[in-house]
Amino acid sequence: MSFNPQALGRLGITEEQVELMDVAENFCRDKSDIATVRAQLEGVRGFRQDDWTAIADLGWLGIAIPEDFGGVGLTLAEVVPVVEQMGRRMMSLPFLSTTLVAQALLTGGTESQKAVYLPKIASGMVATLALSELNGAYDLNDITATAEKTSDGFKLSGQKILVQNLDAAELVLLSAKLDGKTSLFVFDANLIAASARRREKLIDETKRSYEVSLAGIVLPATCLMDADKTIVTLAHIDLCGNLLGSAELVGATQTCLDYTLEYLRTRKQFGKLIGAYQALKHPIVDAYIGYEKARSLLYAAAHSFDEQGKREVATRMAKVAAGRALSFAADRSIQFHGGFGFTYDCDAQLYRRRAIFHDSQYGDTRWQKKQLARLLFN
Amino acid sequence: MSFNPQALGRLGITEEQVELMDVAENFCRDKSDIATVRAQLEGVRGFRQDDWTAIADLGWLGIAIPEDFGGVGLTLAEVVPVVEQMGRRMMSLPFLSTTLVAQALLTGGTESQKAVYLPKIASGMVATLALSELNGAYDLNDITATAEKTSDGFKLSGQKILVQNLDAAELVLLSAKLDGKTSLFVFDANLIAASARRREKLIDETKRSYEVSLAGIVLPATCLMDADKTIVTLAHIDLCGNLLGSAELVGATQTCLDYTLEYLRTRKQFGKLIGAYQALKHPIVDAYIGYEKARSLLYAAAHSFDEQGKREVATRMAKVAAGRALSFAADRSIQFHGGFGFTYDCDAQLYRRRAIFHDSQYGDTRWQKKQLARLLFN
Amino acid sequence: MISVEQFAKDADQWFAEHTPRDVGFMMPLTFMEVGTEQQFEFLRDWQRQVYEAGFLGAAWPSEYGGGGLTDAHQAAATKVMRKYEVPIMMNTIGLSWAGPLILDIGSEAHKQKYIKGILSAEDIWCQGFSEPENGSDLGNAQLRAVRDGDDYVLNGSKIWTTHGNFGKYMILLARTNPDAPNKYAGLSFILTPMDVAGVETRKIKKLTGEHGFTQTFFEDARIPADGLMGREGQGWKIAMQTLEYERGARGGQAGGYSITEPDPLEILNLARDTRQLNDPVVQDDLLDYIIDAQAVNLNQQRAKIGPLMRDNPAGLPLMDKLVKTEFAREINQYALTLQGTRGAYYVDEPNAFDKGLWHRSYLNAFSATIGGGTSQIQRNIIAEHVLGLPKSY
Amino acid sequence: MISVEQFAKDADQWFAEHTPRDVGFMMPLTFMEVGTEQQFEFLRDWQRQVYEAGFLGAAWPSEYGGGGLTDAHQAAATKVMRKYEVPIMMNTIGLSWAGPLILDIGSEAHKQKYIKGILSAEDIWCQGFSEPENGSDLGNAQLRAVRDGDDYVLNGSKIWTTHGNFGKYMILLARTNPDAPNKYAGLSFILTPMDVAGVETRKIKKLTGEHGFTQTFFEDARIPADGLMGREGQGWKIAMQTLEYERGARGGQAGGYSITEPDPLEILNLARDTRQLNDPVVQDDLLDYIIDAQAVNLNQQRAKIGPLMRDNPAGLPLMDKLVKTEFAREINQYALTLQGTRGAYYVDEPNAFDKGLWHRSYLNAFSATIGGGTSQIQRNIIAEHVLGLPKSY
Repeated sequence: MSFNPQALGRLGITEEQVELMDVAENFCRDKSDIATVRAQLEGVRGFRQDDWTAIADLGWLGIAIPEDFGGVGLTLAEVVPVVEQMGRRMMSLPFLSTTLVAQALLTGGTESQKAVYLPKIASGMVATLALSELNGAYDLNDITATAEKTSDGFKLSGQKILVQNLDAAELVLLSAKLDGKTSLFVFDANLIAASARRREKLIDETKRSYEVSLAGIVLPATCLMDADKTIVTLAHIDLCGNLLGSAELVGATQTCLDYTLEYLRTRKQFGKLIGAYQALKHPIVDAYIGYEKARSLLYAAAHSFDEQGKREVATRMAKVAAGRALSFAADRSIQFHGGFGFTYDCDAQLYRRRAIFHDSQYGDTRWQKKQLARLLFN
Repeated sequence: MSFNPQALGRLGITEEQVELMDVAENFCRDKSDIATVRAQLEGVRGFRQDDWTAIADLGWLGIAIPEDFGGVGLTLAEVVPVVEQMGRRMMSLPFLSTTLVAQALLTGGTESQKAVYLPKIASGMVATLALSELNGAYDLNDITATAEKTSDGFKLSGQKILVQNLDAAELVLLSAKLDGKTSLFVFDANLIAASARRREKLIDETKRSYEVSLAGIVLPATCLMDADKTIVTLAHIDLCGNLLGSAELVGATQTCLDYTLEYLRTRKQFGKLIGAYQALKHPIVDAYIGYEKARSLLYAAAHSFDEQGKREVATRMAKVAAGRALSFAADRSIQFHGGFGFTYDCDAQLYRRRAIFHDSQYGDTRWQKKQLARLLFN
Repeated sequence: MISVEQFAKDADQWFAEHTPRDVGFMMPLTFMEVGTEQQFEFLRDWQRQVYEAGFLGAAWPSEYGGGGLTDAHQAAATKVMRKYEVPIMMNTIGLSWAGPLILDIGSEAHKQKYIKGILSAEDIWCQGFSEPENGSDLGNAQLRAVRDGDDYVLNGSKIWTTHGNFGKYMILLARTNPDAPNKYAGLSFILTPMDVAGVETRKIKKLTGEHGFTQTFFEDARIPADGLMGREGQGWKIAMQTLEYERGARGGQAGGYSITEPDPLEILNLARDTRQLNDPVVQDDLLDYIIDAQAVNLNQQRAKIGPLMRDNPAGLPLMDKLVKTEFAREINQYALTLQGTRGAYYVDEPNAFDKGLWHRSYLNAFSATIGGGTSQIQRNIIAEHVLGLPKSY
Repeated sequence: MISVEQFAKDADQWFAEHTPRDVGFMMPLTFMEVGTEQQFEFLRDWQRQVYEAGFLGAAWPSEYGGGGLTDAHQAAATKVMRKYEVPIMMNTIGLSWAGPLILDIGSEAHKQKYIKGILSAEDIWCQGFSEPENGSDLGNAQLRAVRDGDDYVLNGSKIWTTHGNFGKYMILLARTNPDAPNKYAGLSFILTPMDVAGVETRKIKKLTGEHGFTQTFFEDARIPADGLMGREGQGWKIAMQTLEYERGARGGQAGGYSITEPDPLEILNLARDTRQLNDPVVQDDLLDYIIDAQAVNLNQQRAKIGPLMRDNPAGLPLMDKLVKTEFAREINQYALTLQGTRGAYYVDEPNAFDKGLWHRSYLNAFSATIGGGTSQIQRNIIAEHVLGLPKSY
């Protein structure tokens, strides 16, 4: 086997990326200091509507939507630096799910669905995905919810879990088996009655999700997405989810490290700055190295994302590295904060919870490596 | 699944073990200081005949041989502390192979083979095993050498590798396919002509081994061991090899740690004893913990070795822990000795090479864990 | 006196009948994790029932409220409790620390006043040893107790006070003599009422999101001086003595048990439930934990076998805390990776595996890798006291 | 002047014809690993052939023995050499360190005397920077050089002298002024003949069992003072300059290449050859190496992209050595676990996989995790210079 690392993704940056990085860095820092983040933890919604309106105004919801549909006409490579900065400030907006629905529509929506929904998303409509089920599977095809064709639409049954920000969402993208084949539907969130929703308790308290009971929901016939494109659309959602998830993880790792380093530089124990102890210093160096590696892999995945044949490998590698980087950095951050680290007031737990949450989103390290093994060794 | 650690091996010690431990500790320390070990590295034989005679006189070769066959009538549990002390002093005698052949004969030899060979072994005959082949397989059944029945015996063909101490051995135990079934033969080492032997170059320079070409060798009919017991005999060789290999590893780990600690306690860098740096100190603590765990697992394996149903699990666990313990301790020992660690004069390399060698003997960590998975998860 | 066998039989029957099942909320696994009023009320009531049935304090003298039987009786009852995995005893600081100490060295008045309330859980006890700025070395305690007539006047603060918010009494380590020849000699051990002016507790929210400890503030708090145990200056010695009761290194506890030790190898059930147990990569990972768990178990057996402990007699005892607590952190962390998308859930979420126990146990595991000397400090201790390496400075 | 294209074509043709294959003994992968006389004689002869064919020193001035062409010509020839994976150039210290320096700042006499012998490999050069007791900080060099008339008299010792046993000349860092205001200002850089009385070399046997460095002892060794480069006291600056030539950070090398960098991902071939590539556990392990190799590769690309380097500009450059050298140690170590019973073999054993290369590479990998500042010191550097953590003391 000859193995060419160049084939696995390359690195580069566009002017637009740099520009968005700068804008996003400033915006997220200003809008989402840690006190603001903590103030949302107990709230029902988990985010501030003003912030959402502001990012819609900045055009961020349309970055990767073509101009024909009211977007900016760039690519996901330009979305990545924005999400990285949101992750860095733990800014909890329904940005990922909304972006993923837009991407799914672009890949597998009917012309009319695209025409109707994409401009709305670009201008601020919150959208979400109802894909996961109680089997806990990462494989988006591994579902049992069903849609039954009726005279005027589709009657749903089954259950979905982990539908994020459903309370804020106006649009829902759902997967269900239609005649035994996985199919995708996109519809008005109001079709899910309040009684069919149950708020779930998540490890990452900056996030919100709902369990949805599908029994009794009837969708209009126009909700069905392009049946020929289901497989490719689900694959696209999966990879977009992993790419943007990696960006959020990398951003959070940066802050987790900064937060920990600040403590190691200023806290004294036995009369000495604790950052001088190699038992703390060297693991933090390793955490930092993990962060920089993840960052390089992330940017390569972003840069290669439009290159079929590279994107899947590059994206899954980025997710592996990013997931590990934050898990390790935050685990050590709790430990190295000592007694304070064991309290809720220490931010280390926020980052550790974030890392656990992302492992559950579109696959953790072991899952990604299994997919990579399939891609590279078979 | 309910999981009872008690079922995996228990710990205990016999008076005989304690006694042998004391005798062996003194004997090996006196006979095998590191200068003596190094003096053997370049020699053809790799050990001193006087030492061999001495351990035969001490009765060590017959510890686990029944009194009826001229042995002491104890068990392998009493052999373990002896091998541990040999490993500790890197004493390179053909003790393991000789003991394994005795064990194989006890399990699968004919009555006449036992009566002829066991007393000789107990009184000092060197024996060795010709089991491995060029496929590198740990599975002792995975062989291609063949024995063909002739009118007055068996005609061999094929090749064996890693036949240890063949130059010193008087007796050889060999595996070959007879009518497609793995069979075992035991015979006079003189039947292998000098021209059929090639000394091999090993990573562990305290050890000696030979490649043997079997073509042209004809064995007398009496060499065939009990055909009904081949499977159980090979399994016994495998586990005995792993048990005694673990003992050698654990002993070597102790000395490797002592050697490294001595350096960390006395060497100064930047005006400070290097053992005060946590970057060196903490990994050595981890190495030490690995050693103590391996030691506990080793003694449990020894203690459980006669209990069918426990011995395989306990032995394979011990090998995993022992292999890892020495590999890690010796790898760090090289590193922590700095420039001196990179020289041949530093003993760290002796221990690192020893660990690599033992991985090749009856299975390394990954192999043992695969067998454990088969035993525990299926 | 009833025979131990009969007592065990009675206990078996009683617990078989009375052990509560499916209480509808998460039961704390350790006495340190009692966080909600609901948990508190339930456990307090449960302890009282067990006491009244005669299976708690069975070996304590009957004149103070105990059962007047022997340690063997209590041990038999406690064994039954473990068998039925009954809820933990709420008032552990009283049952295992304060009570044994009072029975051991307390005055007659102390015994009359405190013992029955400890057993019935009417009087909850809390523990005031650690202080905010004084690291893990209890000898540094700075909370000041000044004798004033029949009172002590207390000023200072304690942290990680187990049951601080529930406690009626505290076992307190305080500095009575700041000018003592060494830091240990200036400490005293005082039984302290919590319901006096100048004592305030503030709950600490743990990283799990739950409460379980408090910080306790003393501002000119005036308490009766007859709470002094032993003499002034003996505080360190007495504190060490209470730790020995608690660790079971010294007899006298009331019995029951205060920590449910979940079998870490329950992770195998989780792997099966999450359909991961057939994955060779998972098997390979799990085997590391199984081997490690077995090594820990065997280390403990070996520590009792003299001839196998000659080379480094202090090694196994000193590594025990480090090895066990890091193992717990790691195995609970690994358990999260077996749960697929449902790993996103947390405690109290019905869709979570095992009620979110693994997530909570992982986060809680840091209390042990940090508290009582961090894992980093444990490594220093082993390096210096077992391996003879120089101090890190 | 011949065009670069034509020169490259000529080179391609020549190396296609002349590159030696299957020499019957293990070829050193780096110039530091030349251990046996057999290797030495072979590589010396090979370098001479390449030089005589015009593909080495092509850009060096023709009046001293060079080709008189441009750097572009040499670069084209060197590229061809890599393409054909030709044996390394023996006289690397001369070609990449001493030669460029002499051409840069040497006297006319130096150039006449040394350059041709460097190119033809007739005069092998060795390097005398490190000293036994002075750690990895070259600034601590204590070897004493005392001016006496037209000579320097040398006393002291150097260690890790690459090619010390083959060397006719040494580039030497020596202390000419022990009373200089700082340790760096007392150093001088001297071209030193090795065949004088009072110089002795002792081969160092590496942990691999091979030779490759020497320790060199100077006892009242008297050498001509005209070997001084620059002025006394400039030794540190000049030593740093030679390091820049060697790292390619500054032009002027004679060309060729001195280190064959084996692709670490050749481990995939090994895994296939050893029938392990279908094992999910092995796949899982190998993916860690693949991802890590890719990260290292991408880090290098990113280090050149300004906007992606704003936060910690020194981070990627300073971690490069640590990350690469530890990666090499680990992947070579892992490779041993793929070889089954044949993992018992070592270099020169016909039954060994890949001629025992992995075993040797693993052991040799320590030269890089130890030399040039250990991995432990690298972590200190990153912590202090990138992350702003306090010094360890």
